[in-house]
Amino acid sequence: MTTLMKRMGLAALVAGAAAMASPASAADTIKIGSSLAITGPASFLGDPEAKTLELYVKKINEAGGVNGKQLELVVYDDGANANKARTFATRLVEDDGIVAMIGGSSTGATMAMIPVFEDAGIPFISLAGAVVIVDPVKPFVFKTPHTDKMACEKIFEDMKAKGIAKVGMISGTGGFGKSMHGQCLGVAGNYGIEIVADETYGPKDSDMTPQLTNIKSAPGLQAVVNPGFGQGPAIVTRNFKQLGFDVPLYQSHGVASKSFIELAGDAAEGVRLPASALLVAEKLPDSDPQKAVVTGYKAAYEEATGQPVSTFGGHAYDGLMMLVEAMQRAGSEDPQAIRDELEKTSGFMGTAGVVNMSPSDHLGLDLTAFRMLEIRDGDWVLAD
Amino acid sequence: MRALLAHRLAAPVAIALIVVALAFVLPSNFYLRVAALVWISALAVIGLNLLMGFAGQVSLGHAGFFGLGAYAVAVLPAQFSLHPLLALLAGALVCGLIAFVVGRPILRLKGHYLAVATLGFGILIAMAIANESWLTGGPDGMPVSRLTLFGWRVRGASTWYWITGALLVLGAWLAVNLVASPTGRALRALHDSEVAARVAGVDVAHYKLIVFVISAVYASVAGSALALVNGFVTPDSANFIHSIELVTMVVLGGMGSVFGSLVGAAILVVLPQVLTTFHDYEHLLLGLMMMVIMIVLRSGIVPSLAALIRRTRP
Amino acid sequence: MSILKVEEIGIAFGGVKAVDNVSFSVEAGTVFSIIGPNGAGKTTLFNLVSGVYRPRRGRVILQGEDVTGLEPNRLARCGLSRTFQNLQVFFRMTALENVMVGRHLKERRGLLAHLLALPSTARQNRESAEIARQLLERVGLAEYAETPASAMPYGALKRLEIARALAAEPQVLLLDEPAAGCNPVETEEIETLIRRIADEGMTVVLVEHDMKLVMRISDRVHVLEQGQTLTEGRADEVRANPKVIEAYLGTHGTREASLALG
Amino acid sequence: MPDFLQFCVSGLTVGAVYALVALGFTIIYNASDVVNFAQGEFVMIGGMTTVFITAAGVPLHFAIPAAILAAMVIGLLLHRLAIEPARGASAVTLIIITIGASIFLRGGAQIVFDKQFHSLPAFSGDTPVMIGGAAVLPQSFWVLGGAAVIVALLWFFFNRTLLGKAVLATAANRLAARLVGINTSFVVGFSFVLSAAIGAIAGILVAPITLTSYDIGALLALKGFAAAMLGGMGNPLGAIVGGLAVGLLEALGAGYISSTYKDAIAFIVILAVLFVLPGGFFGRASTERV
Repeated sequence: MTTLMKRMGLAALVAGAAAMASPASAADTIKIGSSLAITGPASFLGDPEAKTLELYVKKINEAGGVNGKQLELVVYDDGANANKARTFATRLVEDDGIVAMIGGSSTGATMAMIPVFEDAGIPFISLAGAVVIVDPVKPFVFKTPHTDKMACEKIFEDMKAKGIAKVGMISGTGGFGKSMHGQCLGVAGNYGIEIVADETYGPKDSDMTPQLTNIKSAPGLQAVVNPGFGQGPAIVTRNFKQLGFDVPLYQSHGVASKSFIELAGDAAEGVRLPASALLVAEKLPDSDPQKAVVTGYKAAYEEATGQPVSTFGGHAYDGLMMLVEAMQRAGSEDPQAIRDELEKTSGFMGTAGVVNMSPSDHLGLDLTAFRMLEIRDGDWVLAD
Repeated sequence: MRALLAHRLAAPVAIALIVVALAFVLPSNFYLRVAALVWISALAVIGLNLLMGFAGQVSLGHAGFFGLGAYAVAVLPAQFSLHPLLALLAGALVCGLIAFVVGRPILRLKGHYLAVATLGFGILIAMAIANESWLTGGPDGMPVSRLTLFGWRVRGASTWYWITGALLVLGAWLAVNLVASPTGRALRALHDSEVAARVAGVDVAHYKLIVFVISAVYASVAGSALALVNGFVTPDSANFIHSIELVTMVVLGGMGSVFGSLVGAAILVVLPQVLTTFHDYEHLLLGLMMMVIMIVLRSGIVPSLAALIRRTRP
Repeated sequence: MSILKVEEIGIAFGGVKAVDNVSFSVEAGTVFSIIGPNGAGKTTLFNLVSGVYRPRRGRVILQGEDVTGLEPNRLARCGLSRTFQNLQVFFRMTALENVMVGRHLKERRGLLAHLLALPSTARQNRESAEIARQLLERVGLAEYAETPASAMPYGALKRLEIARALAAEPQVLLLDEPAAGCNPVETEEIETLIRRIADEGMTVVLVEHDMKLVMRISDRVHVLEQGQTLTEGRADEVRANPKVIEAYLGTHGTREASLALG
Repeated sequence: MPDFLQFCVSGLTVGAVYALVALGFTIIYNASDVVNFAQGEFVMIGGMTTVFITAAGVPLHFAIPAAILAAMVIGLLLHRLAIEPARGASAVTLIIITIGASIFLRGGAQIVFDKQFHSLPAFSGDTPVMIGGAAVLPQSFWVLGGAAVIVALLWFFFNRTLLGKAVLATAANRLAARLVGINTSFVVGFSFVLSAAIGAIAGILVAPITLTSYDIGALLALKGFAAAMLGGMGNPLGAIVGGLAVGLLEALGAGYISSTYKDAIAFIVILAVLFVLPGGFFGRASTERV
């Protein structure tokens, strides 16, 4: 009864909003919303995410759509500003009448939008990193990227295997770096890692040699970790080489795009990082079950945009595909039904790894989804 | 008609009428939310306009006070289980005190030097908010507990529309009262000629400080309101870009015009929503419109249009 | 009894002594003029007396109290007010509001009452406006009451400054070239005004270039040259002093001075 | 000691860029009283245009002059289309126009170029030179040397050429300059072109070290403005000292006190300096003329 009324109300709302906004759209399309950091400090996340969504919605529609209906994508640019994101979330729910939401490039924007979708009962697949998005679990909120905590664990696991114990950290003070910094401090002890130097840099800083100079003089230093995204890690990597460190440098999954290697240049040689298989698509053995998905996405994205693939766009791909499969399984576009099916996602093969959702896990990835990569000769290779 | 427009209460009455009238026109919660954001920004802009437009003192750091107000209603209830309303008042008090303490040395500076000093001060606050994660949740922000009044949970776009609208009308009313009072005359006097104001007996440093404190309290209350509406705060509310936005709203709408504050806020809040249809060209158009408005209506929209009307219809 | 006394006052800007060791004393209820060629330091002396500049040496004594280096707003409390050679009008306010600002020290100031527009504030505003209106009438500007100062003619602004200064009900009024740039009719109006002010018992200290005006209304005249006192005396004494005629009045001035005497 | 040297090299390199931005602020401010917040956009245009022209296959030594020229044209357009039509408007109005211009230029750059970060190859390789234990990139010498050459050329221009003297005269007294026959509108336009060129050169020199993207301008404008005020607005020497001081403060602050609050340290020092010297290092204390 209540769902029926909700549905009717929603249908009325969709119809009303659609009539007001664009006369072309009708009830035979499925509206999917998105608010991404297409510009601003996190645009290197939002830009490929938006391009991926647009590309694949087009592909899906050309292939006949979902449940016999065409998808309609509504994308807004929140510039990673939480207040703007919140407004767009309201607009998507109230005016655009979407049935599901993908995006929120940054954790701050995602957290600000969550109440809107929880209140409206619309499934929300976030593309942001921090673990707080799905921990504790919220009924309508899901996310596709690996958490920063998993990245820390993967890095420390690799260090432990190499007998590294004394580690210096240099973290960005943006949301990503700050959050991962905290997670890494939290789990370091589990791997017998001691943080012997702890420095930070601002999101727009252009020189990190002072911080790295301090790290270099930390006694017994065996490795350096750099949680952060954007141009910061590229500059850290260059400064790292400039100062002539003789220990390994670990980056995070926040630099998992080809542009990092281009920006860091020679200095990127030997840098290790945890990332999804997407970056080494061609190098995967044919037996790898993920190979088909990642090579397919990579080829499609690079052909359509002319830009090298990044894992960030991959997260948007995973979110969209999971959503489409959930709608197909549900056989309807009812938000509640989509949510229920999303939660039942099992064995989904995405660019980030195999996803197995459950009522207590709205991420569904485990550590095996991460591969440890190393940069050699200007390209990613599997480290193990 | 002209006498009506010149009346002291013209601006708050007009604002009140707009708030009431729009409530019947706006078609959905989204529009109500955008309107509430306009009311909140306009409140902060009225405060800043008292400082900039009436007293002639620039502040490029007002988002700092806005952010402190926002974080007051986030942090105080979370850490000390203070009621959000008390937290709002505490935030306003703290902002007033901080403004009082830093205002004295800062306001001795003039013009661009004052601008850079307030800029630095605002950046210090923004940095503290972004970096002290143990208290503020860091760059990713923190949730704000829902406002409860006498057991009733305040929620829903239309409720917030009315609450923020009422706050704005109150703010506008207080502002026009102040402007028309002996204090307001002293402020406007020191804007035009500090030395003449001093000769007339105006303690210029004291009055600059008073208006700085008042404008800080306006910003703080507006920040608290935004945090309560959103149920979530991030350091964006305190950063430099937001300070610049507030100043731009003051100048676009018109320095020294209370009603202009609403117009300036409305333009910068609504325009990005309209421009979303232009996707990649959004920022290009925003910058272009700012330039064109300022070139054509160089005293700000409201004062320039008012002058135009006076000239054409004597 | 001397109401204003200046003792050995001096200031220098970048090594140049703008005012050096100047002393004078003004009797209550008189008109005291300071004259001298351009750049003699007249306005600087005014700025020192009115607290706009802080003197490097010397003292200013107002009604028996040492007020040297006090801020202008403190001096205003002590009963000193002034006008400016370069207009310092509040251009964004109406003529009436300009004069109301002059009432500042006489107004009740409670911030809360002002914010809430309590009846006391409304009463205060009415009272100040009433007095300001009378003052505007007195200086002949009643018609401009609601006009923004930016739209008023130059001569009117000069008188507006006087009205604003009078609003503070000072004991000592410093007028810095009140007739500069005014036409003969306006000058005469200002002269009448100054006379009436002095007749009411207010002390007027005047800096003025119009010799006719100075000679006609001054009780005493103090002559400055290059920052230093040249002489001081009654108007007729000063006019007759050959040093003054030579150093300041010059050939051109002699004719003016004699014309002024009639 | 090597640490200290390393911090100083870092601070001076970044500071040289702040100094050049501050110099651009100063030149325009002196000629027109306009505080041009689009100054940072010139730095961006210089770097990004060079990146995209070289990416199109043009050799660096052709790309650089072309990028500088592009910035100069945009500087001229900014003056002719946005500043000149608003002549006589209040200082605040003009500032908002330049802020609008910076948003416009940034919005244009994200369409003309892209939203990615880019780098230029270092002019003389990436192998650090060791000086007293500090590792210095050859590009740092380019930045510092480039800044020094610009300053020397500007000194020559202002003191030895007729046009330079006309600019100085306009800065000193616009009305008087107009009365002696100087076309002040041309001088103001010229100051925009000159500032644009300086900004663009800074953007090109530093791109191999700090990378560049469409939105680096706002931060540079902020730091450059603070540097100009620290030195004393309107004083070219002050701009350079202020810029280098802000750069050094950030680097030494990050090295010795707290990397998290290094920007805060720079601003605290600026505030402290202004409380003691309300006109910055070289600003004249203004006496009221009444």
